Parts: sequence; structure tokens; C-alpha cells
Amino acid sequence: MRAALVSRLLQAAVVVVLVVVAAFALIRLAPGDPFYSSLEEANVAPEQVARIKAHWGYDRPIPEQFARFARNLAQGDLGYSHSRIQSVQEALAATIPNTLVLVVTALGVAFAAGIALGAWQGWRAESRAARSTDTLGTVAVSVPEFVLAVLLMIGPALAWRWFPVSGMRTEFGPAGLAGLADLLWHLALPATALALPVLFIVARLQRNAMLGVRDAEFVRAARARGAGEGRAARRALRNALVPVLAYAGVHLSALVGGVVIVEKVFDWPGMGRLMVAAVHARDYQLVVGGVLAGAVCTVVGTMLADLLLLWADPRQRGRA
Amino acid sequence: MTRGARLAAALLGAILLSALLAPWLAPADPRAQGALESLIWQPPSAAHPLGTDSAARDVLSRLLHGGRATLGIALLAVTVSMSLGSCIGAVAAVARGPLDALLMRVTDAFIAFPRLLLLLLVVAGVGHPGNAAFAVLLGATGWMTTARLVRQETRRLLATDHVRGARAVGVPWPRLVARHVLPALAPTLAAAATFAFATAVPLEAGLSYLGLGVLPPAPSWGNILADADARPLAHWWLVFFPAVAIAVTVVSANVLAETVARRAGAIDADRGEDEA
Amino acid sequence: MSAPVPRRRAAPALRVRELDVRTEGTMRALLTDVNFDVAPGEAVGVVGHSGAGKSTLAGAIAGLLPRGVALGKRAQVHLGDVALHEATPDAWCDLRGRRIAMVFQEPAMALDPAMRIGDLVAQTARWHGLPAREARDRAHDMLGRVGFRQPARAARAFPHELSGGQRQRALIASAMLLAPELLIADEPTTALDPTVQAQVLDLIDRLRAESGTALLLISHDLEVVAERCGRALVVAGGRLVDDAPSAQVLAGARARRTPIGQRAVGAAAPAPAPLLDVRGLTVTYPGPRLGLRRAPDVRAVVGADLAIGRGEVVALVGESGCGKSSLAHAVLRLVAPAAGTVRFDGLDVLGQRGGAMRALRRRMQLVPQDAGASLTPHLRAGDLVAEALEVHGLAQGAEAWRRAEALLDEVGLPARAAQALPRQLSSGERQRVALARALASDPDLLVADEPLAAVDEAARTQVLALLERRRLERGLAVLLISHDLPAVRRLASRVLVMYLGRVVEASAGAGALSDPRMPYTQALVAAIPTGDPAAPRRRPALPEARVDADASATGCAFHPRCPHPLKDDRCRSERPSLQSVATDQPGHLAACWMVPPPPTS
Amino acid sequence: MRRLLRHAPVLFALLLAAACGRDADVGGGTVIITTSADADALVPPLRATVGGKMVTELLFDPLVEIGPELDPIGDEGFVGRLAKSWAWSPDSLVITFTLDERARWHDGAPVVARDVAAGLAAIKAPANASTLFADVLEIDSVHVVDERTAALHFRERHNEQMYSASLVTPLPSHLVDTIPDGALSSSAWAQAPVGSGPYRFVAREPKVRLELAAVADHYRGRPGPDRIAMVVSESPATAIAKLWTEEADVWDVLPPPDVAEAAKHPHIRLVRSQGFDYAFVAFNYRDPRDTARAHPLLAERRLRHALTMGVDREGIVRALFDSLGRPGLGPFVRAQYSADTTLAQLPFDTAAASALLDSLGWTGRTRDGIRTRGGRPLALRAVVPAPSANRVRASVLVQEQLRRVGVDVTLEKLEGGAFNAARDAGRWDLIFGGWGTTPSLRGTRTTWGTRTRPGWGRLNAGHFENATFTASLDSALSARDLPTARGHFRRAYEAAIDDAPAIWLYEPAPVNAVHRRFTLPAWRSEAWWRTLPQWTLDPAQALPRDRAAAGAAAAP
Repeated sequence: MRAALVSRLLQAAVVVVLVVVAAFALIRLAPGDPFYSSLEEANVAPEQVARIKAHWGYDRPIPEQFARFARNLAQGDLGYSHSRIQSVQEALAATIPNTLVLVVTALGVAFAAGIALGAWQGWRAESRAARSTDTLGTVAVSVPEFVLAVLLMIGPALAWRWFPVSGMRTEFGPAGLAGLADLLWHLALPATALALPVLFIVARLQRNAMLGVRDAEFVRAARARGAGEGRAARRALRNALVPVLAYAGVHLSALVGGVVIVEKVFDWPGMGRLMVAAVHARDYQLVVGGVLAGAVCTVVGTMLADLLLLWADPRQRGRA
Repeated sequence: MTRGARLAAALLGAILLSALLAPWLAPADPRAQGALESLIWQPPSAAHPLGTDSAARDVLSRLLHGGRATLGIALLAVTVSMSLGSCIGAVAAVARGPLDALLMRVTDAFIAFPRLLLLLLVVAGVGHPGNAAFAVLLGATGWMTTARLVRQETRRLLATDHVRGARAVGVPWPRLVARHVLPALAPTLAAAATFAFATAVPLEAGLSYLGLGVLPPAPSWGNILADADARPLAHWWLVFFPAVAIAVTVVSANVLAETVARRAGAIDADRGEDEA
Repeated sequence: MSAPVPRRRAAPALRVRELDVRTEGTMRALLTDVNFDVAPGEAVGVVGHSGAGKSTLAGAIAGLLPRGVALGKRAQVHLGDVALHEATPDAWCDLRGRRIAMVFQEPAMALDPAMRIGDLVAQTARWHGLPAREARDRAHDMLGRVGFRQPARAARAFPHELSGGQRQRALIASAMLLAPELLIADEPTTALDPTVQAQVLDLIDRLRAESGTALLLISHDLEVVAERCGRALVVAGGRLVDDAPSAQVLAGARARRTPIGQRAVGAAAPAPAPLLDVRGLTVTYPGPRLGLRRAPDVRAVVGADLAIGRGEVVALVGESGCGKSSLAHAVLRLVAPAAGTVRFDGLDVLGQRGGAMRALRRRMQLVPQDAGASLTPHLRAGDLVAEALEVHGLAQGAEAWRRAEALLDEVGLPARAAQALPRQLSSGERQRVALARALASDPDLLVADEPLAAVDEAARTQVLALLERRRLERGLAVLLISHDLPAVRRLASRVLVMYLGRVVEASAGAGALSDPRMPYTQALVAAIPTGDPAAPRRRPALPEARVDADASATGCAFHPRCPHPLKDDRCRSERPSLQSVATDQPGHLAACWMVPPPPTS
Repeated sequence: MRRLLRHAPVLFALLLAAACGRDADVGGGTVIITTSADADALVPPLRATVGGKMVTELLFDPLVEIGPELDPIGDEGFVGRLAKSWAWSPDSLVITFTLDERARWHDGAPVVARDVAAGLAAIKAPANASTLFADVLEIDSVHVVDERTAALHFRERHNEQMYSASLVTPLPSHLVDTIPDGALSSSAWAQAPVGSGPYRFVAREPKVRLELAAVADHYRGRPGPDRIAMVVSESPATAIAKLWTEEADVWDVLPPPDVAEAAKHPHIRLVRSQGFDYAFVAFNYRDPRDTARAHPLLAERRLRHALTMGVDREGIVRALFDSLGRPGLGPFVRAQYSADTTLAQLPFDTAAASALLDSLGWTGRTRDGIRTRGGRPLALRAVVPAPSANRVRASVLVQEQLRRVGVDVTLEKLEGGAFNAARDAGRWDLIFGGWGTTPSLRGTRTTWGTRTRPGWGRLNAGHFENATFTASLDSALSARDLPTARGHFRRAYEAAIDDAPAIWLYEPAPVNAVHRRFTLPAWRSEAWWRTLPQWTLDPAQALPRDRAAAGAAAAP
């Protein structure tokens, strides 16, 4: 097992390096200027812009800039963000937790509910309720994430005022425990917008996996040993988890793809919003720092999913 | 084909047909603007069954013509992503060794790289490249899932008894791949393609919402939706009708994909071999 | 914790009256009007062709019928005092595992892949009310009683880490844990080797004797039933056609079998230059990957020599995992051997390239072990056979199709088979399609890996006759891998016995099997059921083969398991080579220090 | 009834307050400004966007500030801030300011003359790339006369010298002098500035919120509201939505549809004000492929006239702004002193436009109605800035209208950075541009002035060149009094309108939304936040955040 971890870490490192190099080059090749790029900041003389570019070393050739970036990275310095007027570390430290709160809650709810719903649909496949929820699932999966987000924002937030329109906390709101409640109140809609599509994808996968395992020999053998419906279903589910977790591992980044749009609609101060703004502002160092953090999170997330998969399927433990 | 699958196929066919026949079906020119003051932001009425948008253009015509752009982009994107993904997946499966590891790491890198950011950077870079190039760009950044699926499936097929049996009989490699491996891949590819299509359509809408998709004044389902962004509640018809169009297309595509996949037994639980 | 005291009861353990089983939709009758009793502790066999309804009977009694199949209304099934046909789901939970237990054909599929076997066995006890600690202890105790040397370590193992035999033992442990009144065993040993099969059946009998459990043994192998059960129920077409002592049923069946008879005359033609000449063949597979390092290679075949003349049939016999299939695949270059030479009709097989190799492939054909799986699922049987012709340029298009149909007819398949997809054919029919495909290119050498394993009586005789005809008419040489002794005795001109990658005994003709000298061969032959109830007691007890047995150990590989009373340290330190066993049996060699060398006069 | 229920807690608190002294504990309240663009900088030399101006002007006091009449000429229109008095040198090339001795930095240090020098130095240091560099070009240096007196030396005389002086905001030299050139923007001080204004910096979450607190002992008196928070949203729609849910108190320049929505919310009051922005479609006088050569089509004045007459500016204004906008008049806004609404404009007359185009030889027609001459179609390429919603919608309307007179306009919507790059490179025929102006007219030199003179015409991307316009503008900017200046400006604008460098599209007349619980003096159009210290809270309508502010304010 330990050896499997080492080889995966190596693979992950290679992936992160590839991603960072690509981001580093791409942002610098995009036209537009890291300084004074928004419309109103246009009245700075070109020679002044040239001076500040020289100060930050953006006029050097890209490989040389990357060498400098690598040296700074070695000392743990990710650089400075011009558009946010703070260091990249502070920017990421402020936004990554917010995105993680949103993603972890959304995925947690989506997987838990998805697995439960899917298992029930699979086990009771013949019942009318199971079939109807399945068709409901097909429809829910098809609504584009951002339309779902906009609908959630129009109805519950704007029209009926059950939830706040946007943001993560009430301005000058309560602190401490009440503050937490306020956060959850703000988290409800964005998390739902992100979780719903994932929930039904997971449910569909779990249902298919359950159908495949329901009549398996070891389930019949379990019944032969005295297991009732409940225990037999639990044993079947235990094995039917494998394809669902395998899917999660492979498609993790696609599942959270919708974060950027949900953060934009609900003004959630997370990584997605930060990156979109950083690209528009041509904030070189923030973009590269963000992509690095994003890649690390994705890779770690995928490895966690793989480890979960190894737990779920003992047959995989033997072979790395 | 279950009743649901037939309905889905019919719906999808109708939508594709309406997009193709848009110039004849649409009551008005999608770019023609009505009298400015009176006709902007009109809710659905007799004159304009689906209302008008920010530039007093008829939403029904834009929806029909827009379908052509959105579905066109989605189809081209899927073709690009499927062919790219299948090639990389097949090569990786057959190659094994260092080439396989390299290809898989590149695939992982593409997955780890936030796709939206990549699109943003490229479009910001070259300016809006026009619908066809944009579709190719979508395809070129969406092939990774297909690559992994094809690699896993090809590797599984190459290890099966019936391929070893055919080799024992003396069937040469090219014929072996053509008659014994590819036909088994086809259903998986078909299912993956339909699922890819089902994600490409809303993606175009999402990108338009972020200002990246089809460039106005050309119509697309995405940019009709984006046009309502400022006032989703006040201009509900600009959100509702495109959303319905997208949802119906995607539902039908998903149902078809699942029917194809189920008939091929692609989604069966016990085929849980890992792909290591 | 001593074994539970056996319970004696007067009433029959199982009483079955007017048992009908129908499919709910089409109301097709699977079983009609089956009546029989099983006395407490009695062993009753259920025999019949595959598809006759044996498994349905087992399912009906244990209340485990598949979806969409149900008992007839008039059916009456009583387990002692309990009416099983009226049992409620809760009642079944209490009955199954405590009073009625089942063991299945595919141990690998019947064990929960995600659960350690210790936990699985303990769970059975916990489900029936035992507290966790006591359940765990009884589980460990039971694992010990079913033959695991270190029950505590075995308890932590997952099913995929055990051999076939060990998995079946684990299943039996969970079934017999609570000393049920009735054990239903549905083809418990079909998938196992003869030696392992014998051990498992012995284990079942021992445990049954200790707890007085009645046995309902379902098998298509009459010999096994005759050995283990007093009575046999014969099921055909869903009806009970006979209920008689098993010896009587066996005798009747043997009378109906076509006589196997002796080999055709003229077998001992002078040995011309061998068609296939294999020298010092060694095949290795990479060991499992332990992290970055790789475990030492597993040596499947070690320095094997083999020669087959034109028209000659050589049989390879041995337990699964002894390297039979590896040798066969290496000969056909489907697997690259690590060392040794393979010459076919004077050509160095390993040296051939491209076109020359394909020409050679035409003349050497394989019928793989699981023949059914070797047929491409989406191609029709006719296409597969025609392809074999087209690939070797023997025929094209319609001509190829016509000859394919003729070949399918020759292997005894109905005309419709040509159009059928593999999944529409029975396992026996698929086996014969594979055979037809192999014979299509009129090969000189046919490597047949367990060609008769999944085939029922009628088909078996047809395949043997076909091989015999091709051998006589076309001089076809056959490398036959099988442990179906009657077939081997009839066809084989020479027999080789393999153990852990080495040839340990060889004989011209079937001498090695009729008069085995090497202790391993003796154990192997003894383990094959003959139908004599007394046979089990005479068999030497052979300990279980360890999963990771190391073939490269010094000395005689069989030494750790060898039951021979006189084995000494020479067996442990020095590897015996093949020597002639007796002057009057030229060509009968054995690799064992205990085999008396021919007198030196 | 539902609204009453929602405010039950407030009513209860008020009853309680009434019982023991009315507004003792409510204080000045908390003002939440909602916006969709975060401040680009927190310190004066680096700010450029409106958000940046607001924050820096709340945190820092200038020497002097332009008065409500917005007259930048001479110094009558100016009010003293850090400088309590000033004197001109005889040759009016030096202005000597005497600082108010009560003025303190937020860290308690007194404001001294050296701070004025530090202010100018920060703008002048090239590596800082200050956005005010061009505006204070003519200020040569600052001479520290004594502890409280600083003299600004000018290189040339012009009529807005005092306005330029108002741009030199003193900085805390004891903190700023140690910061090396170029490192100002990333310095710790720039991220959490110590200022001299009525509000001090409390906390900031970039792109989310910024919190300022009132300076109790400020030398100009304690400001009204106790706390000000600037809350940033991703899109204008979400930002404005906070007004309706009372999560925010003020938004300036409300889009027309929201003005209608505001009417439905009694807690919102609408205030009209003068606009300081204008948008236009500028023509490129030079050939996009080679800017040395004249533009093959647009160099022809009559073609520019024809295009101008083909655009229905009234219709576009009504479509975009309903009644809250007016057609552009020229390179100025109506709120500037140089404005002249009587200038003759080119009329919207498609017949005249078509006739003119025919006379220029554009008589051929392609299948879909686009004019051709010598086989070449009359096709123009326009770049449009994606971030500006109004200009994007206007571009679509202009495109359609010009298509009706046979001109094919293709639109290219470019993202912020790419739009600026394209504008400076000149790779376009038309550009949907727009400028935010200030009371000072000197900016006209940079945006429309000739590119031949040093410091002129840097943003004149269309290479508009007109001798009369340049001469008149030059004399207008050096006129000593308003009437003379206005005369010169009129001649300059007439020359510009006749030369038609651009189609003057629109000038928004903004409506601003403020929560009714605040009463405020007259709305300052060019910088509404300057009256914030004078806002007073009506205790009866206090919200929970106001009371929380009172508690916090009382604490230090």
C-alpha cells in the first residue's frame, strides 16, 4: 500500500509541474497588460507602464521569468497580486477555504444522498417510486448548472426572501455560533446549485451498480446464511460502492467544474471568482499561484478518491 | 428501445430538425431589430410568441437560429473530443510502458488544468475565434474523459480470451483489431459520445453567460440567456425558453446515451477491473 | 469448545411432496410433482443433465428461487417440523444458516469479495444471536476444523487471496458453523481439481458425521454421487425419474454409455522423427508487484521435455497451477518461454517471423481451456470458423462459409448453429465451435486444453470420436490436457504427469495412470472418483497445496506434501531425475527416489 | 402587516430608546455602499477607478478641494482642507499653502510641509507609474518653507493651477519616505494605509468588502456615519439586488429598469445628479494596416458626416436609458463649465446620408444591401469593450442602423485588457469608446488633442487632427476667466463637430439610490462620497447594523 502511495505522489508531482508551466506561459502570452487593464485605468503613459513592468521583471523572456518564479517558489513565496493588492499567499489563503467549504459540503451532501437514493432505487428497481425518481433524476441532471443557480437565486432569494441573495456572511452580522448559522444560511443555495446535478449523477451510477450486484451469487449466499433483506442489501451496497467511487476519482474535477459559475451567480468569494477576475486583470502571479493551488487540490482530491477506492475494493489492494 | 428512449429520440430529432430548418421556420430575421423604444424587453405576445430581447429582436427566431449555432458547436466539439480522446486512449492502451505513462500524465494535466480558465485565456488571447474554431477549442479541452474510458476499455478487450483465441487461430493484428476489438468498443464510444453531447450543450450556454460563447449579435441559446442576466426576474422569458430548449435536448441525449450503453452492457457493475 | 452433540430425530429431516416450480410470467414448469424424503443425517444425491432442474430443486427447498420463479400452490416442503413452503421472510432468516445451509459451485463468487473470511463466518453466528466475542471464537475454531493450519491468520485473509479449495472450505465453515439439520451442496466441487475435490468431500462427510446433518448433494458426476451418497435422485426434464441406491443408478448409467474400449490397433507404429520436439522448456511469469520492487518471478514450467509424433496423442495431467496450460501456450508461442527450444516439423518455432510464423500457426491450432470465452461475442459461429479458413487462404467468401457449415456439422452442431451468436449456444455447443474453428485449417498439431470439461455425456463421445477420426485419417497429432481418465486412457499414446512445472512421471501408453509409481501420481489417480463407496477411506490423506508453493525449491518439489513412509533427507536436498521404473514397462519413467531402479543385471 | 412583523425587534428597541432618551445609543449609523468594482488602490497616487477615488478621498484629505459649483478656474471655487490658507506669487508660478495645525495623521502624527513634498514625489517617481503623473506634469517641485508652510512651484501658468494643486494629496512622509521607488504599490502601508481623512482604514477582504471607521477627533469635526463598508459583488445585478433586501444603502448611477424597480421599495429614495461620463463611436483617421497612411475610407470627412447622419442617437438613448440619458453633444459633458447645448449638431437624416454616400460613389449594392464602390463593399470593423454593458448594447443598435443605410459594420467584442491593447494599436476602423471626465478640462488635451505636441493626444487613438480645434483648445485652457474660456471652447467644439472625429452617442443622466433613513446635503455629481461626512441618520429608521456601529464607536 505504502509503495502505491509513493508512485501516485510522483505521478501527481509530474502533473502539477505540467499544469503550472502551461499556465505560466499561457497567461503571459495573452495580450493585454498586467497593469491598468480595466477600462478606466487607461490614462497611464506607456513609458510609465514599461518602467513598472521592468520593476516586476515582466519584460524579461518567459523562461527567465519562470526561473525566477521557481526560485521564489522554493522559498515558499508565491508572489504578489496587483489586482488584489495583497500577496498571492494571502489571496489564496482567503479564498481556498471558502471554495473548499462550498465544494466539500456540496459533494458530501451529493454523494451521501446520491448513494442512498441510488441504492434504494437499485434494490427496489421494480417499484413505481424508484422508477419515477429515476426519470426525475434524468431531468435534474440535464438542467445546466448555471440555469439552476439563476433559478435558485431568482426564486428563494430574490422573490421569496427565504435566503440571502449573495455573499458569504451578513455584513456586520453576528459572530461566533450565530455567525456559523449565518454562514450556513448563506451556504444553502450555492451548495444546492452545485450539489443537485452531482447528486443525481451519483444516484444513477449507484442504481446501475446495485442492479448489477443485486442478484450476485454472494448476495444469494448471504441470504443462505440467514441474512434478511436489510443485511443482504447492505452487503450488496458495500460492493456496489466500487464503481461509484471509481467514477468519483476520475471525474472529480469535472464534478466541481460548476463551482466557477455558482460562485459568480451567488457572489461566493472563492477560488473560482478569484481566477476569473485574475485572468481578466492579467494578474500574472495570481493566475499562476491559483492554477498551482487548483492543480494541487484536484490531484490531492483524486488521490483521496483513489485511496477510498482501495478501501472499498480489497481486490485492488494487492496490485498497486 | 423503451418507450422513453423512443420519445427521447423523437424530441432530439425535432430539435435538430428545427435548428436545420431555422431560416424557413423563423417568423423574423434573428438580427432584425424592432422599433427601438417600444419593442425592447417585450414579454411574450401575439406578435412575438417568445417575447423580445434587449435589442428588440424576436426571441423565437433567435431561439431557432440559435439552436443551429449551439447544436452545431456541440456536435463539432463532440466530434473533436471523441476522435482526439479515442486516439490518445487507444494508443495509450496498446503502447503500455513509458508512452502510456506519458500520455496519461498529460491527460491528468489537462484534467487538473481548470478548463474554464484555459478557454478564458485562449479567447482573451486570440479574441473570439468564430464559432467553428471555438467548437474545436471546446473539443480540444474536453477529450480527457473519453481518453481514459477508451484506454480502460481497449486494455480490457486486449486481455480477453476471445482476442487471445483469435490470435491463436492466426488472425493478423489489423484484422484482429478491426473485427474483434473495435466492434466491441463501438457501444461504449456511442454512449460516451452522447453523454459528451449532453454536457457540451449546457457548456456553450455557461460560457456565453461568462461572455465567452457565441458572440452577439449572432444568436445562440447561451447568449440569449446571458442577455437576461442583469434582470433574470424581470425578463423571465429570456431565461425560461432557452433553459427549456437546453434541458429537453440534454434529457433526450442522456436517455439515448443510457439506452445505447445499457444495450451494450457497458454499465455493468461487476466489470470493476481497475485500470492500473 | 467441543463439537456439538449429534442430534437423533425420528421424523425425516426433509419431506417434499408435490413440489411444482413455475416461472411467474409464462407459467413454464421448471419442476413438476417431485416427491422424496431425506432421513436425518442421510446423504442423498441429485443427478441429471445440466438444465434438467437440479439447481432449481435446491433453490426451491432453501427458498432461494431466482426472481420471477415461484413454488406451485400444492407444493409441500417440510424441514423436520417446519413447513418451509409457508415460511415467512423472518422465519427464513432464522432457518437459513441455523437449520438449513447451502454450499455453492463457484466459491469465488459466493464469498463476499470485500469481507475477510473470519468476519464472514463470525457474521453467520452473530446473525443468529451469538454475541460478537463468542461468534469470533467459534468462527476461528470452525476454520481450524475445516483444515486451515493457522485459523487466526486465515481469518484475516480476503477471498481473492485464497485458492479454490480454501475458499470452499471457508464456505463450508460458515455453512456448518451452527450444525444445521440439512446441508444442500449445489455442485460443490465441479470447479475444483480431483485431489482438492476429494479433500472437500471428505471434509463435508466428517463435519456431517459430527453434527448429524443430512446432505442433499447435487452433481452431474455420477461417480462422485455414487461414492458419497447412499441414494440418488435422477432428475430429467424437471421430473423425478428415478429414486434408487446410487450404486444401482451408476451401473445403469454406465450400461447406457457407449463403450470407451481400448485404443485402436496399430498405435505402436515405429516412432518417426517427432513432429513436435520440445527441449528444456522454461516459462516464467512476473511475480506480483510489491510497491516499486517486483517479487521474484514465478516459474510455471521448469525444463520440460516433450516429443509428439505425427498421429500421436500425448496427454498432460496434473493439478491446476502445475503449468499444463503454460506449457501448451509456450509451444504455440502465445507466451514467450524464458528458455528451451521448440522445434515443429524441423522448424525452430521461436525463431519464425511474420508470414512464416502465420504459416506455422495454420499447422498448430489451440482449443483453449474456457473454449466458450474464446469466441468473439459479436460474431456468428459460422463467421468465426470461416475466418479461420480465410485467414490461411484456404477459402474465401461463400466457399469459406459452406466449408464452415460442413465443419460445424462434423462436430455435431445443428445447421442453425452457424447463424447463432456464442451467447445463444450452450457451453457444450460453444466448446465444439471452438474445436471446429481449430480444425478448420486442417492442422498437423492440435493442443486441446480440457476439451471435455464442460461437456455432457452425448457431446463427449462425439468429440472423442471426431478426434479419433482426424487422428487416423489426417495423422492429426494432439497434445491433450485433461484429467478425464477414461478419455486419456482411450486416446493417449503417451501420458506425462506434471507437478509445479516439472514432469514427474511419464509413460508410453496410459501406464502412468493405470500403474502410477510416483506418490503424487498415485494420490492424483486415487482422488478420481470411481463410484466405489469404500474408495474415500482408502485414499491417502494429502495436505492442501500452499498457494505460494515455491517451484524452485531444492530437492523434490513434492517433498513437503509427500505421504510416502520412507521419504528421507535425500528427497529434501537432491532433485530426482526421470528414471525407468521397471524393465517390463519400457518408457515408463518417474522422478522419485522411492521408485526402485531397474535391476542392474 | 408582514413588513411590520419583520421590523418588530426594531420597533421594540425604539420604544425602549424613547423611554430613556431618544437617540442616545443609535449614533451616526453604518452606511453600506454596494458596488460591482473593488477599489483598484487605497492610496491617492495609484488610484484610477471611481472605486479607488472614493476610498482614497475618504481616507486622505487633499490640500484644497473644488467647491460645489465645480469651477476649476482660478481659486475662488476652491475650499481649504489640510491647507487653511494660501497665497500666489506675483508671477503666479508659485502657490504657498499654510497647513491647518490641528490636522493629524490617523496614527496621531501631525501633518507637516514635508508630507506635501512626499505627496508630489510619490506621483513623480516614474517607477510608481502613478495615474496622476500626466495631470501634475506642470508642477515642478514642492519647497518646504517651514514646519507648516509648503510652496508649489509651477513650470507654466494656466487657468487650472489650483485644480492641479488639489490633486497633490499630502502623504505621511514618516511612513512613505522609507519605501523605495516602484515598491509603493506592494508596500505594507499601501495595503493598510494611514491617512488624514475623516475615515480611517479598519479591515479589507479584497474583492469582497472594505470597512472604514469614523475618526472621532478629526480636525474638520466628527463625520456623521460611524462606519462605512464597501461591499463588492460579481455583477451589477447582484450588487443592486442588495438594495431591495436592505443589505446595502447606496448605489450611484442606477440603470433604467432598476429605477422602475426602486419605486416599489419605500425604503429607497432616488436622487438625480449630473453625469460626468460620455460615450462615442470614434473614426480611425489612419489606415489600420499601416497607421502612417491615411484611412482609405474614413479620411474622407463627408463619409464621416454620412455615417453620423445615419445613426439615430435619440432612439439609442431612449432604448438604453429611457429618460435617464441625453444624446452626446461633443467631446465634453453637460456638467462641465465649457458645455454649450446650443452647438449645431449633424441631424439624424437617413435620406441625406444616403444621398451623400451616393455622391461619394457608393452606388453599387451587394445581395444583402451593402453599398459597394469599384466592387469593394463599404465594410467597417468596430471594436467594443465587453465589460461596458451600455456600449455593447449601443454597438448592436448602431450596427443595425448603419446596415439600413448600406454600411456593413462587423462588431468585435473584446475583453477589458484586450480592448485597451487593440485601442492603442489602432487595428480598427471604428471604436466604441467612452471617457469619465472631471470638472477640469485639461483632460481634453489628452483624449482629443493633437498627437504632435508633447503630452497631448496620448489617448487620441483615432489620430483626430484639426488645427482650429487645437488652437482654440490651447487658448481656452490658458484663458484667465470663465467667459473668455467658454468662447474659445465654443470655437473648438464647432471645429470638432464639423470635422466629425466621432459620432457623439450618449451622456447618461444618472439617478442614484439611497436608503431613506439617511438625510444628506445636495448630491455632488462628480464625487458623491464627498458629502458622506455630512450624512445624518434618522434614529426612527435605524437598522440592527446601525446600533452595532453605535456600540463599536462608543468603545474606543
